[in-house]
Amino acid sequence: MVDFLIGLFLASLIVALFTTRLNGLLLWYAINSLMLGLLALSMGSSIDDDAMILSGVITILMKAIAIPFFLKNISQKFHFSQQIVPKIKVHYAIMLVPVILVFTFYLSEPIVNMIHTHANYMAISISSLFLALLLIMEHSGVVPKVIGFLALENSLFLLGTTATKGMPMLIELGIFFDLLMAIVVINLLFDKEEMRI
Amino acid sequence: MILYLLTIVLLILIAPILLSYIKATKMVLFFKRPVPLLQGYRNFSKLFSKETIISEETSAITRYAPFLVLSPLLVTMFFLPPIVGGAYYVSFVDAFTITGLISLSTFFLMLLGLDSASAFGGMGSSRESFISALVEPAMILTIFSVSLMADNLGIGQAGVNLAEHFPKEHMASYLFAGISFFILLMAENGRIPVDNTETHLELTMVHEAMILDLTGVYLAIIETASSIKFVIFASLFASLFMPFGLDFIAPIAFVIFVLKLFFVATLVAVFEVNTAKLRIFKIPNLLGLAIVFAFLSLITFYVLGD
Amino acid sequence: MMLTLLLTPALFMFLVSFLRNENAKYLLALSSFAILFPIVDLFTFVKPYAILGTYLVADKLDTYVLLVSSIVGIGVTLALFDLDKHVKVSPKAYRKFYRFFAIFWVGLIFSILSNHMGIYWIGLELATLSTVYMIKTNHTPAAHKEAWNYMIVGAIAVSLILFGIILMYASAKPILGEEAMQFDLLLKHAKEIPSPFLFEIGFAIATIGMFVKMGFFPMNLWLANIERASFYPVAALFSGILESAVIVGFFRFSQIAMEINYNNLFIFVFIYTILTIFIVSFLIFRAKDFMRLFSLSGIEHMALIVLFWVSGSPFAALLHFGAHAFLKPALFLSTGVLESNGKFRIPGALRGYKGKRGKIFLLLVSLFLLAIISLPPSPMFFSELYGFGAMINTAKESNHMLGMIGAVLFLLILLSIIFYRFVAIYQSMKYEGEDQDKKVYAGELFALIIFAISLAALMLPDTLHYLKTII
Amino acid sequence: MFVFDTLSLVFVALILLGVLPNLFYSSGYLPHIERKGYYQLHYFAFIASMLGVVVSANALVFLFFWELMSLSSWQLILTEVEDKSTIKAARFYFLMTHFGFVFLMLFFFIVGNGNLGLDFSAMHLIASEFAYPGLLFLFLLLGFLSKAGAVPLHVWLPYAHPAAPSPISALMSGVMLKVAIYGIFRFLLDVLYPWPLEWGILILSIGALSSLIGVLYALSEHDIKALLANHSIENIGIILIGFGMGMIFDSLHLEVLSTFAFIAALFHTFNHMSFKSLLFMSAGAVLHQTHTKNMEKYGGLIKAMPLTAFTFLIAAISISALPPSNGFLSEWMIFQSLLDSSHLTIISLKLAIPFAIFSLAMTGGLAIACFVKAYGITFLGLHRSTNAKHAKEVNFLMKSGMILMTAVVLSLMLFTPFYIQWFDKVFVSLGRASVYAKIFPDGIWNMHSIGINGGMVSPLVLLISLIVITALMLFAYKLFGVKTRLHKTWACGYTTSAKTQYSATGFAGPIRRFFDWLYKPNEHFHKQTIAEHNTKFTSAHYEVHIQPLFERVFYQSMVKLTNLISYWVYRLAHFGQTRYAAMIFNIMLLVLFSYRLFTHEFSWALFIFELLIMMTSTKILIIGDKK
Repeated sequence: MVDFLIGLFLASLIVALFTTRLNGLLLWYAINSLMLGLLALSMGSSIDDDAMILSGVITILMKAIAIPFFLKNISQKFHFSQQIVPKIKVHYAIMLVPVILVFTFYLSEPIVNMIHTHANYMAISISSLFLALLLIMEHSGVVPKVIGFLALENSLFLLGTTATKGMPMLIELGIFFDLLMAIVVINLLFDKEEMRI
Repeated sequence: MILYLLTIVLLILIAPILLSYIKATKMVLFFKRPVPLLQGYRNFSKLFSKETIISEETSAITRYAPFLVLSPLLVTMFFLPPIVGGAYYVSFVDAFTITGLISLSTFFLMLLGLDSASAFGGMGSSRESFISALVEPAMILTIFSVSLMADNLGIGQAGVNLAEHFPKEHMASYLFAGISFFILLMAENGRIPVDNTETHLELTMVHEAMILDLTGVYLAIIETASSIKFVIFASLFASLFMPFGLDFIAPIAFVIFVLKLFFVATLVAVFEVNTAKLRIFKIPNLLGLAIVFAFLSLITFYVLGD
Repeated sequence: MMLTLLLTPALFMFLVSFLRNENAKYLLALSSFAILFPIVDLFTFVKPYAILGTYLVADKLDTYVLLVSSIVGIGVTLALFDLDKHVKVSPKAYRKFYRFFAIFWVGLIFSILSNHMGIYWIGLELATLSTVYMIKTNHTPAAHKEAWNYMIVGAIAVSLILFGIILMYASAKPILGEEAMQFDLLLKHAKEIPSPFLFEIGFAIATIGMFVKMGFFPMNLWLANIERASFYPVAALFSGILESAVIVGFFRFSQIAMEINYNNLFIFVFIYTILTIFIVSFLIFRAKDFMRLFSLSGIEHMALIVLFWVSGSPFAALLHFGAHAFLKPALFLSTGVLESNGKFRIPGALRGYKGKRGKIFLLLVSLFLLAIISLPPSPMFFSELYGFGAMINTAKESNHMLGMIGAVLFLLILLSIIFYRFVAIYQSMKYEGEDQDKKVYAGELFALIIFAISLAALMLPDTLHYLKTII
Repeated sequence: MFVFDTLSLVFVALILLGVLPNLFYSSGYLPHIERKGYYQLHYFAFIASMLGVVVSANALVFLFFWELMSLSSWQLILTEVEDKSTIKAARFYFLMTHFGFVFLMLFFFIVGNGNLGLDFSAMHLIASEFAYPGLLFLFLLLGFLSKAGAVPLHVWLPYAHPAAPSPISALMSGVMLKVAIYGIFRFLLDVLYPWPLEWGILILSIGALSSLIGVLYALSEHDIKALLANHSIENIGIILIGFGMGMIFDSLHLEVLSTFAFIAALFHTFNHMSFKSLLFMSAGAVLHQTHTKNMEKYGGLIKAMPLTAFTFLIAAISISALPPSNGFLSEWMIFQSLLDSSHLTIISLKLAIPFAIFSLAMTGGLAIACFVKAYGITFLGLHRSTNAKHAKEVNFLMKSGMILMTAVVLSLMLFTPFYIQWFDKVFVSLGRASVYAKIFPDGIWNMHSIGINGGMVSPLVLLISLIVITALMLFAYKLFGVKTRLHKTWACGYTTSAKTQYSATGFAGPIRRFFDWLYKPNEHFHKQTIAEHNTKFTSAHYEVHIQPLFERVFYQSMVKLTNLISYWVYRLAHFGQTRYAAMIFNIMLLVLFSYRLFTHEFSWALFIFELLIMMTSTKILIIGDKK
């Protein structure tokens, strides 16, 4: 079940990379967050960790529902163009994604010998980190970049849940608080004018 | 001690005669009627009786420099090697000091040239500085080589040592040093390939250009200085490179020494007659030769010696 | 109790910033001064002093950093008084600035005092996000653009730090459990970590995040552009305070990493910083703008601090840190005056100061300029001597002695390029160009004087002794 | 913290001897300076820092004072900024001194194991254990010689010294350079002892080269202060020749000869301090009156400034190493130690040292030429500009400074035995045998060389005999009462004027032409010809400018290289300005890859693979497609 959810997580991220519509991107991000939340829920219930269940619930509520809606509102409010064309050509991207996956597994290979269980999860998290970075760099618009950043945050959570079986409760809450803060700041930055970087 | 002082006086007295002798020899060789040997004295007395004209543009330098040109040379006279065996000689002065004193004299001579604000004086000084700068290294290297052969750097002691112990085992080295020293003698005394004291043509003048503005006593002093300079070089050459005849009793030894001086003078005259004055920018070639010979002398001493 | 004391001024500032009163301005500044007192108080306690369980622990290192930061904060607020005389600032922007300044302080206090990787990160993120909006108080398109730039890149950098933290946590969790996030415990049990490679990967990722945030290679111009686009005090805040929060993290992480594998850590940091200084020195060689010049030189100094720290001379690193933290904001603040006749005018920037204020300003800025190229008696002179000394000592003990000495020589030559450029700029400021009248205001001057006094205090034997005992 | 052994005290004395007359001179010069407070502050800081350097006992204090010395002298150069050239000179000076500082710092770090508080005496052990002593020596050389101004690190001198106010030029050239010499003495004798033979040879060659190059460039200068600055290079070269010989003898275990050579070097250090300070002071007085450094604008100043002219003459005789001056004595000693090379057993070295003798002798000859030029053009003849015409003697304080310095020069000449005895103590304190008794075996009259067939000189006898003979002649001249008449200079029927005199450029002409291959002069020759005749012209203008070879080859190419790299870096940095995320991506990739590769397991194949991936990703993500 855990492996399945992680697979879906990665898949949704990769699909997001190739999306050319803003709403599509938001959707895939929502699915991505949902998978993360479900993962946390299932892992939390299997090892009976209340903190992880709580964080899974918050993830689903905040990342899978609230933030996509918020961003959608903003994009409608400021009339962002729906068309988002990746700067990196598709054939390069097709090459890059597998290369990143191979590389991260190569990177985490020595760890497998040291800790027995989670090496692969870690590799996946690192590769999703790279993919999120790829997402940021292939778009020039502000909203896709923000989504890329949020995807980055998701990959962090993936690492936190899978590799360490959940961080201390206080820290997780703190991270959520910071995320909230980030959203506020982003909202402030949008202020009036539509900007492109 | 008396012999020592006597030698100095005699050498000073002989100095003007030597220069006149060179001139006379050259004239004989050119099939001209030679000047009398005492011409030098005649010139001196004539200049001495004339009034001295000093240029308005000059400064204190002109008033003192002639004396300062002469006095280092006179001092040098006291430091020459003995010409009679057993006579007193100054042991506490080495060859460097002598080159230094000669340079000091030249230094004031060059300042003198610049003092009168005339173009000729400047030209002369400029050329003289060029020549003496190139003479310096050759001179010191030659001295070094000779001092090695004589086992002493003190010039008086070196003369004695060479007379007592002729450096047979270093003949090549000795010869090279001699050649080098002879070239230096020609260059330092303004003889023909380097300078020509007999013409007043601006293309060739060096020494004469510097003193062009001097008259009367000042000129006489400078002329004396140049004749003394010649005697210094000639007697150094005689003592260092013809170190024999010191063993005889004083009068004979002295006569032999004077003959040696006249021999050097003849050599110079013959050399002068057979060469042409070099262009100023060709002079380094000649002095370069002197430097090379000095080096060669040192190298052969080190390589062939011992 | 202590925590409340520490946070009260910031919270007060936050609340006051909503007042629309004219005099609120003074209240705000006052509250920012008030921050200093609890910190001084904290300074006198016996270390380590637990402020909040094992989460926030004040030890010598962090109180020192916090003290330096608070002095810088005071200087910055002083300079803020007269900012509107140089540039256009609305009262609303002032208030907003203070609002975020308060949040910034809270974040900063948490991150600097934390003994816990997670808390450290939360504080850092808070501080980062709050500065984003400070950039935007300058209402220009450039500032807006750079605010976004900062938002995205800063967020990425901070995320990388968290990523690294999680990896480190994961590596130590098998032996320490949930407490694997505490710095002191990690340091104590560093040798027992079952998978050092995992820790090192985590450290590398976190370090990249920190280095990116400090503007190291390849992000050199990123920070410079941001500081150019924002107001002078904000730039001063960036270089003087925010960077110190980042570097405290680096200090702590690298302490643990040194225990695990010193060699790897050293080579990694060494190469990274040399690369940074290489780029920075040649960028400085071409810099024609004060802000960019100072911010690039700030990057250079941060790189040096990092380098000194890992070369085993924490004293040099901390001294350099202190000097940098005082000097750089001072220069950023004085740039406001230097540029009062227009930007990009280096020749003659130090001319045309009349009156007593002008004279003092001139003297101080000249001294500061000469101090950042580490001429004696600047503290940087001594810190560089000690730092490079430690580096050479490390080199002598390593297997690649000649290579390392060569690298240090290369580094010093790069610093000489910077030196040359600063000398050239100083001379050009002072002796070229025309005399154009420039006004100096009391606020800025006081700020500069505070910085100058602090610098002098840094050189006191007692301070030096204190710095030596920190580690 | 501080050390007061004989070596330090000797240099303290040197500094004080150089500084005390300078204090008078400087206060006389003060009204001329606008920023008085600034000047005074840095002036005293400069003096204090020099004193601090020579008495400091550990690296931290040494470096502190050293850098303070650079800082204050740099600020002093900037006291009177009149044109851009001063700014440039100051900048260049500061860069060069910083350059030297870098190497000194490295040196101290290595010999102190990074502990800067270590005493110099404790460094010896660490230095002897260091695996690459050659490296230490190199650092030391670069550090001190860049300050001392030895070839090829001499380029800053002819720029910096002229730019500074005259008292400062005198201090910088006379005293500051000697502080660097102190460093060489101190650290070679104390820390890096003993040396291999090659080090001595290296120093000797640097010295020989510096002396020749210095004097050659001095000859081609017509800026009087730059001329003197170039002579400093020459004299530093001479000092280094002596020092190098000392090192050579020492490494061949000829200890007595080595001490003699070291004393010679030290003595020349003192002499150079005295006469170079005096020269700069006199030149400063001339400059003060004529407001120009260009020698072509001087002339005839001896009439208006007799005292200045006299002091300059004394110094010129001394620097030209003419007997019986102190300059002659020290150069004599150095010559003697060169001649002592005949004691060496290594034949190749024996054959090589004559080249040093040659260059030293050549230097002497050229120095005479140069000072005839400097003195003759400046003080003799007719004034060449209106400023020179209206020149007056300088004020009392400046005059007293010059007189005091003359006294120092004369004291070095008259009390040579005393000084040598003192210098001897320096080496006795370093554990060597005293050689004073060998230099002056029979009282103070005769000075002996130490070699087996070495020479001898008696300075006092020379001096007295010269004075007596000259006085006698003058007396005789007065006695005869020769009639004198004043008249115009005879110029072959033309009138003599300032324009018909020889110029400085013309004076050095023959030598310049001879060394054309070195100078590669930049000649400007304009003439207004009449009717296309080459030989007939109404006016002509001739100027020669010479850019030193080293500057051309070394420094300008360095500047070019730096510019090139900086341009490249600048472009690169601006290029990727907006692709921050991509850059982070790449740096992550690079770091993680390298970590994996280098710390875990290394293989070349993977390395190349990594390189390829990095290149591709940089190309795709950062550089992108060409447009």
